[in-house]
Amino acid sequence: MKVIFKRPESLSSTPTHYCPGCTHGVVHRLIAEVIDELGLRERTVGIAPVGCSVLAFNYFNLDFQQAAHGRAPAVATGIKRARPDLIVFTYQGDGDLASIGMSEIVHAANRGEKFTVVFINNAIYGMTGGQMAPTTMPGQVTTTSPRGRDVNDVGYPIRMCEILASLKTPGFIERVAVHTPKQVLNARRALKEAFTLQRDGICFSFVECLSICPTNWGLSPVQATKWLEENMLPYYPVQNFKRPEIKCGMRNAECGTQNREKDAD
Amino acid sequence: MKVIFKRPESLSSTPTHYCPGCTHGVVHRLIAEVIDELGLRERTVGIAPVGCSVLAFNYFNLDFQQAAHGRAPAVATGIKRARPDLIVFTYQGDGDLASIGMSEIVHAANRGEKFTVVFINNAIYGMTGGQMAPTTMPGQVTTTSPRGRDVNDVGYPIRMCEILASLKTPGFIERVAVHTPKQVLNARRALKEAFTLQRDGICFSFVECLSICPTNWGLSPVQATKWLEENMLPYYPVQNFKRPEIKCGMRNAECGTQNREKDAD
Amino acid sequence: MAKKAKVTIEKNRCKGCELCVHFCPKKVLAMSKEINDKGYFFSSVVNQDACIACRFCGLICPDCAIEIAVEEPKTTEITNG
Amino acid sequence: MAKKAKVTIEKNRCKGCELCVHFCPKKVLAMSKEINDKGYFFSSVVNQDACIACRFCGLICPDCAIEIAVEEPKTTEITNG
Amino acid sequence: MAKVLMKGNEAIAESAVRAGGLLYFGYPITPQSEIAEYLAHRMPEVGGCFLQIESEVAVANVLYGAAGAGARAWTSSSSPGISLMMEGISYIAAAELPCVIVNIVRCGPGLGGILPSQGDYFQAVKGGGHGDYRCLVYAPASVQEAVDIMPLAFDRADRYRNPVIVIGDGMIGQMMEPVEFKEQEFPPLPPKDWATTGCKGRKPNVINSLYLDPVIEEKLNFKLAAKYEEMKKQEVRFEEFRTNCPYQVLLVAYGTTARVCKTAIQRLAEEGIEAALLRPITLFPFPDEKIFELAQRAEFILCVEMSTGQMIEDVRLAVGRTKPVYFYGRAGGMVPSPEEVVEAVKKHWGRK
Amino acid sequence: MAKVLMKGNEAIAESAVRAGGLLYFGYPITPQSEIAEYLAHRMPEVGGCFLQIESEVAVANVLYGAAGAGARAWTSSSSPGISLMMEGISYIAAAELPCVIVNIVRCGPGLGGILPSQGDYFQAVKGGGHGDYRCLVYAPASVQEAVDIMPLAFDRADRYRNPVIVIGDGMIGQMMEPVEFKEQEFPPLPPKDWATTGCKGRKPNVINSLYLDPVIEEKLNFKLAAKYEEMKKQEVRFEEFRTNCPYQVLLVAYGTTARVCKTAIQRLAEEGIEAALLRPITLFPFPDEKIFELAQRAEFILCVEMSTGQMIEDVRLAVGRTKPVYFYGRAGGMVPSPEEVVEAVKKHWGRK
Amino acid sequence: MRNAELRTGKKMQIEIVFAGFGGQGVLLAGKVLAEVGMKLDKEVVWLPSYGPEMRGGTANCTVIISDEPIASPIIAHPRDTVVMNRPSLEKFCPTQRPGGFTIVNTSLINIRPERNDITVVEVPANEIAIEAGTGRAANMVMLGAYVGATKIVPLEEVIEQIKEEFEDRPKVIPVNIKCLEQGFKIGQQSAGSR
Amino acid sequence: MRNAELRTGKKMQIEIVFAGFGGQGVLLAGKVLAEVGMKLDKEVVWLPSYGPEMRGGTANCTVIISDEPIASPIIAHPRDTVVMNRPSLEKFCPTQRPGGFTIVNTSLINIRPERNDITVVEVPANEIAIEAGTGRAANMVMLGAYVGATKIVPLEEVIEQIKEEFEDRPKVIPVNIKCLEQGFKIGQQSAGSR
Ligand SMILES: Cc1ncc(C[n+]2csc(CCOP(=O)(O)OP(=O)(O)O)c2C)c(N)n1
Ligand SMILES: Cc1ncc(C[n+]2csc(CCOP(=O)(O)OP(=O)(O)O)c2C)c(N)n1
Ligand code: SF4
Ligand code: SF4
Ligand code: SF4
Ligand code: SF4
Ligand code: SF4
Ligand code: SF4
Ligand SMILES: [Mg+2]
Ligand SMILES: [Mg+2]
Repeated sequence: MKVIFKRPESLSSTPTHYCPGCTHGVVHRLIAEVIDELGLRERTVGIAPVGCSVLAFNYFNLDFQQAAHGRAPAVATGIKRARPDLIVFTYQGDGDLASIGMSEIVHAANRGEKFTVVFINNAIYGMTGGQMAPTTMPGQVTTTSPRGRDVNDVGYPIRMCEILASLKTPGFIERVAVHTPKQVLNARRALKEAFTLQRDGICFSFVECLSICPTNWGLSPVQATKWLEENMLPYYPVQNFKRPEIKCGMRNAECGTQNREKDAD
Repeated sequence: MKVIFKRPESLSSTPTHYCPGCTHGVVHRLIAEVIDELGLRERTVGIAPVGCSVLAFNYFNLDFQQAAHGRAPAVATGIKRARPDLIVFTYQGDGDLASIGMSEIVHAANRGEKFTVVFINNAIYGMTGGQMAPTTMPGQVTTTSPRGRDVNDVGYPIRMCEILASLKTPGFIERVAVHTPKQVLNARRALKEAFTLQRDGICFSFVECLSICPTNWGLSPVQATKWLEENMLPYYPVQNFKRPEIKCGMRNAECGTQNREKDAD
Repeated sequence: MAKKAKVTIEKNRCKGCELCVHFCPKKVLAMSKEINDKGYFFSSVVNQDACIACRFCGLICPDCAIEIAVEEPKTTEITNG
Repeated sequence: MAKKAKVTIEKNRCKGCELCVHFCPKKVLAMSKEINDKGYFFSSVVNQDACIACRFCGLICPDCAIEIAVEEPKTTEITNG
Repeated sequence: MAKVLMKGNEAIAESAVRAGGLLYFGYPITPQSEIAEYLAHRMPEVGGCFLQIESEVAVANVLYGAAGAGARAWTSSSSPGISLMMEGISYIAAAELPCVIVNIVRCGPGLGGILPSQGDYFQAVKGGGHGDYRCLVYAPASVQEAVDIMPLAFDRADRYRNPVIVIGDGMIGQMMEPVEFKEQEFPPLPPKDWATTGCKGRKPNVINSLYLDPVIEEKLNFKLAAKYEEMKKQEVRFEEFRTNCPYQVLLVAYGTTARVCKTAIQRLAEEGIEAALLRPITLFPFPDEKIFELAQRAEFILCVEMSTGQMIEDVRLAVGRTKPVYFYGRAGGMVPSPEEVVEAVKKHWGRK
Repeated sequence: MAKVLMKGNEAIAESAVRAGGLLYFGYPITPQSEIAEYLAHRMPEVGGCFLQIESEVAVANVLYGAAGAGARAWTSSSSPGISLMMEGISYIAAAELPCVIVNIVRCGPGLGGILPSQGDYFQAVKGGGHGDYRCLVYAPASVQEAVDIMPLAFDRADRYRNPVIVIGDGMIGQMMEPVEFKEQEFPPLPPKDWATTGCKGRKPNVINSLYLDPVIEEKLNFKLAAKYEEMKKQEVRFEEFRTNCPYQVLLVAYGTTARVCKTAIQRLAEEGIEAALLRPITLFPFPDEKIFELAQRAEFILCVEMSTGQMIEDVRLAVGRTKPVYFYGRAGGMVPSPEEVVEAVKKHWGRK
Repeated sequence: MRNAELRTGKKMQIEIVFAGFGGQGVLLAGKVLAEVGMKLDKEVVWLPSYGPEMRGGTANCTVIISDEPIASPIIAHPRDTVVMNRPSLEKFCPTQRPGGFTIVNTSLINIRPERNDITVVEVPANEIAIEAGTGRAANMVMLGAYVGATKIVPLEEVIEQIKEEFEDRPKVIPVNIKCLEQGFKIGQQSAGSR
Repeated sequence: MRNAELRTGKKMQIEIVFAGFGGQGVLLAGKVLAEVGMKLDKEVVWLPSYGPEMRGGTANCTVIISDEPIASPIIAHPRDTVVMNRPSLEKFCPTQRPGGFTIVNTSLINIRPERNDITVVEVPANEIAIEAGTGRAANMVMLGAYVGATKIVPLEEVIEQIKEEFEDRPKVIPVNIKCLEQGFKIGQQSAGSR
């Protein structure tokens, strides 16, 4: 028999500390698969955030740096400017990237730094025990919004893709979800496009992954996937917001639309 | 004879330290006129940035706080949350607001903090001697971009109005210019709308003023107004980007479109 | 679609999140009544023959506990998929 | 428009930026040949009668050095404008 | 009022609310997030303001604004978050604004760990920000003491127009102990006529720390220095333990570490070694005269910290070279046990 | 090579480039913006990288990334900007990454002023960030010395895998003095086999400062502490002035303040008062043993600073209570004149 | 007499670690015991594990009950443990001091401590709780068993405390008390049967 | 003999403040003097005013030329001043030590120092420069006048330095030298005529 699905090489065999059903694990695997497929493992450096995925360096079989809370894009800038030949990606939660790290992500994107950002939007601060994030949904109850997020007091959820897409500097900006197998396939395609664009030195790339946090949402993993579907998808449309002019499909048959079909079968 | 134009009461008589022709002085006067006209002087608190206008507290006849570089929106949040009855405005340069202060302005706007931001975009770091700002034009020579801003290395100029307009939280977002008398009149109208919306407790308001820095642009004031016209206006469209649903014109005859006509005569 | 497929679940990697069971279109998987070394009720294969090798279980498993094999190999392109 | 207008420039507030001169539609203003206490060549009124009280000079002056008066008063709305 | 079993973080929050600390701005961080979580639900009940801010950098500046507008504003965080406030705290001190900053210390440097530590002593006491400034620093050793200190912290902040830091390790924040909220009386405070509340009927007020004229800036620096000298005269607090009986060993420790030392002293007594403890309650101003005085009656001093040695510098400064000062420290979240302290004392005891 | 007249900031930049400091990241701030401006034009010539970053908070983390990738990265800023780097510097020290940080100090606290000051001594020397860490700190007294120190700073940063701070007041940065760039030789450095350069043919490298297991975190803390002890043994630098002849007064001062003291010592000699100077070149490690030794030959010590008194604590620590230690300080951008120092010495001279 | 074994010598101090999955209510069980201790005028400290450990889905807390002021709230070697899942048993049992008690939830733990210097009490907590009406009260079964085995505090006091804890959800009080008592019996017996 | 007045006693140290509007080239004039001093093996320091002062449009620098290592580069009381606009005269003249020189640009300054303990040299710098070909070289007229009045360094050295400064713009060299020499004459005369 031929194995058609197994742990990718860029993932270490260490079991994760994530809660049951936590989609951090899914996105980890997708990134590893893409790096394997593009043959980039030996020249890739990942950057772990401060958040539940702070220990990501234990789970990937890659060189890694652990960054201060929200500063991963600054760290990535340092690595990429020092060694443009390396493939660099940050892995950041929504508290990390959209709250404390707002300035770093906006400016890195605007400079067009040629690294890839994987943004895990689970609408909550997971690691610290379920406080409100900038991405928390209106009315959503968290430990710091016990009466539900009041948009009149703290405003509406921040949509990073929409903000970054408003910049003139070219880039690849897409939002995906990882709560169903079909969405996972689409997420994988987007991640592959992002890393391919980096490999070809074309532009900054950003993939937002709508994720679940069963523990802090107080739901079972299966319920959580439903909650995401019903509450997050309408507000956070899953779509591509921006692609560089230089159609990368032209330079590389693997990515772009052609690719989408391939992966879909 | 009847005096139809004179120094507003909200402006002190202290001569400014600004260079000849610097439009900081123009915007100072417009703000003071609007505050006088709305009768808000005795309950207004201004916030001076770090930048050439760091000494603004000497030039206004108002309570003032001087904020750390880029943090004026955070300071304003503190004042407004402590004393919602006060009228609060920040006065910030483009280095202050669009570079180091990116996180503070985006989050204050997203929370819908009910204060007014006056943003002076002169495409340069004036006070520190003409370094590149995030708003510096492509190819523009500054002391830290001696060969001209290279968009392939540091990206394109940041457009704050466009970024803030991408947020869902309601707000008033408009870009104006102050390099000709006609533009000055329009700027005054926008500022009045912004302060009126704050007075009525409706929303966050943001007015970007395209300004000149003859000293660091290396031009005479008159040449500088031409440079702004030719280089900045095409990239930084002068327009309103966002108005709150609640038409403030309804609640207050002085602001909104009607007003535009009034001031125009 | 694959004639014959084999799905293997690494019992002690499983955290019992039930996502694979939920998304399996063919009810090939079910949660066991016992617990594994981690103390979780783990997922197990209860209807191997029904499997169509759609990989949904593997795609959604957050803990890489699932491996899937088929009789006739597909193209490498899909291997890593 | 105002029949008669009077424009006064506070000599020692002027920094000689020439913006008022540049934007005056009626060539009412010109830069003087002497310098003021600050050492600037200041703006001065050279053709008062031509003034149409359009306020352009005042609006553009960064240093509030200009005051404008007219014979018949306008509505308060415009007074502060 | 009867005792209640309360978590340190929540007790601190409740005590602050009762002391009128009705404006709280913060950003979550272990091991103190319960402070924010408690206030998120409590502030609306008392008409106060709880607001989660986007970052600690911003928090410090929100405090600046609120304090400048005359409010009793405060925040809490833990080590890395406090580091991000350094510029802001320097501004607050320079503009002479009152506020309270609670630091539930975790171990560092860097991201470190979330377990208890006393590694932020220097930062709190010497001023981690730029320029000549000091914060008044309180270090409670129990949940009850933390509760008692909060009202004092707010009073002193207003009285001196200076930031006050309350520093506790992760245990103070996380553990539950029985506490009682006692009413505290303070002499009346001067009106905040310097606050920016709108210039109705007076000259404009300005909150500022920029002085381009060196003569004026120097005046400010000397004024601040004089204020800190005044604190040294008025605000020193400490606890003495067994100093009334004769002793050969003087232990110096603060916070929970001091609790460990007390048990150790009892054990030592059982073994015939007489030791006493001086526990600084204020880290700045530091009880240096008291320590010098007590040191003279001892054969040597042992400073015990959950760090690789920070407060020991101030102990050495106090003692001069008049007596040997030794150090015992654990780090990284390890808490010294009474046994270890006993051993450490014996080691040097052997020496003499 | 002939002497050239060069501005301190530009000379520092040029010297860093020659030392291989080819990655510079910074944010403008007076009085050191000329460093960035010089490099903006110079780096492309030498194939280096100059990049203006959005804030000092980001700068510290860009340094972390670049240093972690094995580069010789550095930055420069001034007081408030350095305060914003505190979290980042703590991370850099914890992850044991080499980098050089130049602080051209202006006066604080807060926004303060842009004139020269020595008010950031504590922040640089005690570690302004959270947790147990130290930076190696050099304090040049002239443009020439600043030029000579830059290559040394890069070498030591790599050797110890630790952040190195070069601290100078606004004058060092702004004034022009004649300088000469001399070649310096250093023993070979170990390869940076810990850097994240891609895991080709080896196990993955990880740059990290998080250790949830207290046992491991404590090991790191003790390892760092041992490194700092090693620095104390190996890296202490200072200049002695007139200590070879007998003296009754020992002056201690660093940076430009020490230059003022030298002139003062000459004046004092004219008036028959014999004084000597010890100028610390490294602020950490501090030349405490040397100061103790020299202090024993003096009747009293006078510490002169452009602050309200910071280094004096380390001087007191060194001298203990063996001799009186007095202080003379100016602040806010005021620079002590030789006359003032002479007067200050005479005042205490009278006392004895 | 067990107190003889105690670390603090003359005076008595007992440290207990309650551990299990998040959601099993170990923190609450520990808190109830601490509250009772306080009301009996003992010195008490309750210290939860905090931080990323929670991410494994496990939780635990240490309760200290003492006659004298409590020094370090962080206990390397507790006397007793109450373990509700296997990882907890594996993690904490080896750290116990000799002579302590270990309450094991046999419903979820298929191994036993490999020590003979501690008293092991086996409790099928989940079964009992489910029988009594709700699996969610298994923590009370464990608490009851611990109190029954150690007699550290009177059962009545614990019952009172449970009433207080669930004030706002009165209907769950009976089942929790029932579970507590069931556990108490088992604890009494197996401790007695030594 | 003037040196007798000097602050440092035996050895000679002279401090000069060059001040005027930004754009008048006072920083350059000072730098040229400092360069010459260096080449004559003197100790030299050049310190510009830095920071927001520039925002008023004014600029100034202090040049110190000394036989001994220079202590504080910040000078409260310079011996000499070269002032090119009125604000500069008002700001710096009062700070001078008695016995110093003050070079006044009469083209832009309509007042005179109210002191009789300093040597005042009046130079219509702008007129002379414009005559010579460009108003932008007024700073060289002032420098020349200063050197002529004080003899602090030989004229030839300054000329050499100017050639070096303008290496890359050779065609401006002659006019700058011309202005320097014109100023030098005036300086010589009025200093002599005392
Ligand atoms: C400077 C600083 N502030 C705060 C924290 C505490 N902290 C750790 S993780 C985190 C938020 C994590 O939330 P998110 O980024 O959404 O990641 P998730 O855990 O949800 O995956 C916070 C606030 C910190 N470690 N450092
Ligand atoms: C933390 C910090 N970083 C840097 C500076 C130095 N600085 C002062 S003003 C300024 C930029 C001013 O530019 P801008 O905001 O555009 O205002 P402008 O002067 O152009 O009006 C900078 C970088 C500072 N004071 N504080
Ligand atoms: S807390 Fe949420 S985000 Fe963190 S590991 Fe658990 S489920 Fe995942
Ligand atoms: S430098 Fe530019 S912004 Fe600053 S005062 Fe002068 S002209 Fe205005
Ligand atoms: S491969 Fe598809 S059918 Fe087979 S078990 Fe997995 S999900 Fe079910
Ligand atoms: S998805 Fe994975 S972890 Fe979840 S139940 Fe299935 S096998 Fe177990
Ligand atoms: S605009 Fe004002 S400052 Fe400028 S020249 Fe006219 S009067 Fe003078
Ligand atoms: S009011 Fe109009 S016309 Fe009159 S001087 Fe001013 S600009 Fe000229
Ligand atoms: Mg999150
Ligand atoms: Mg600007």
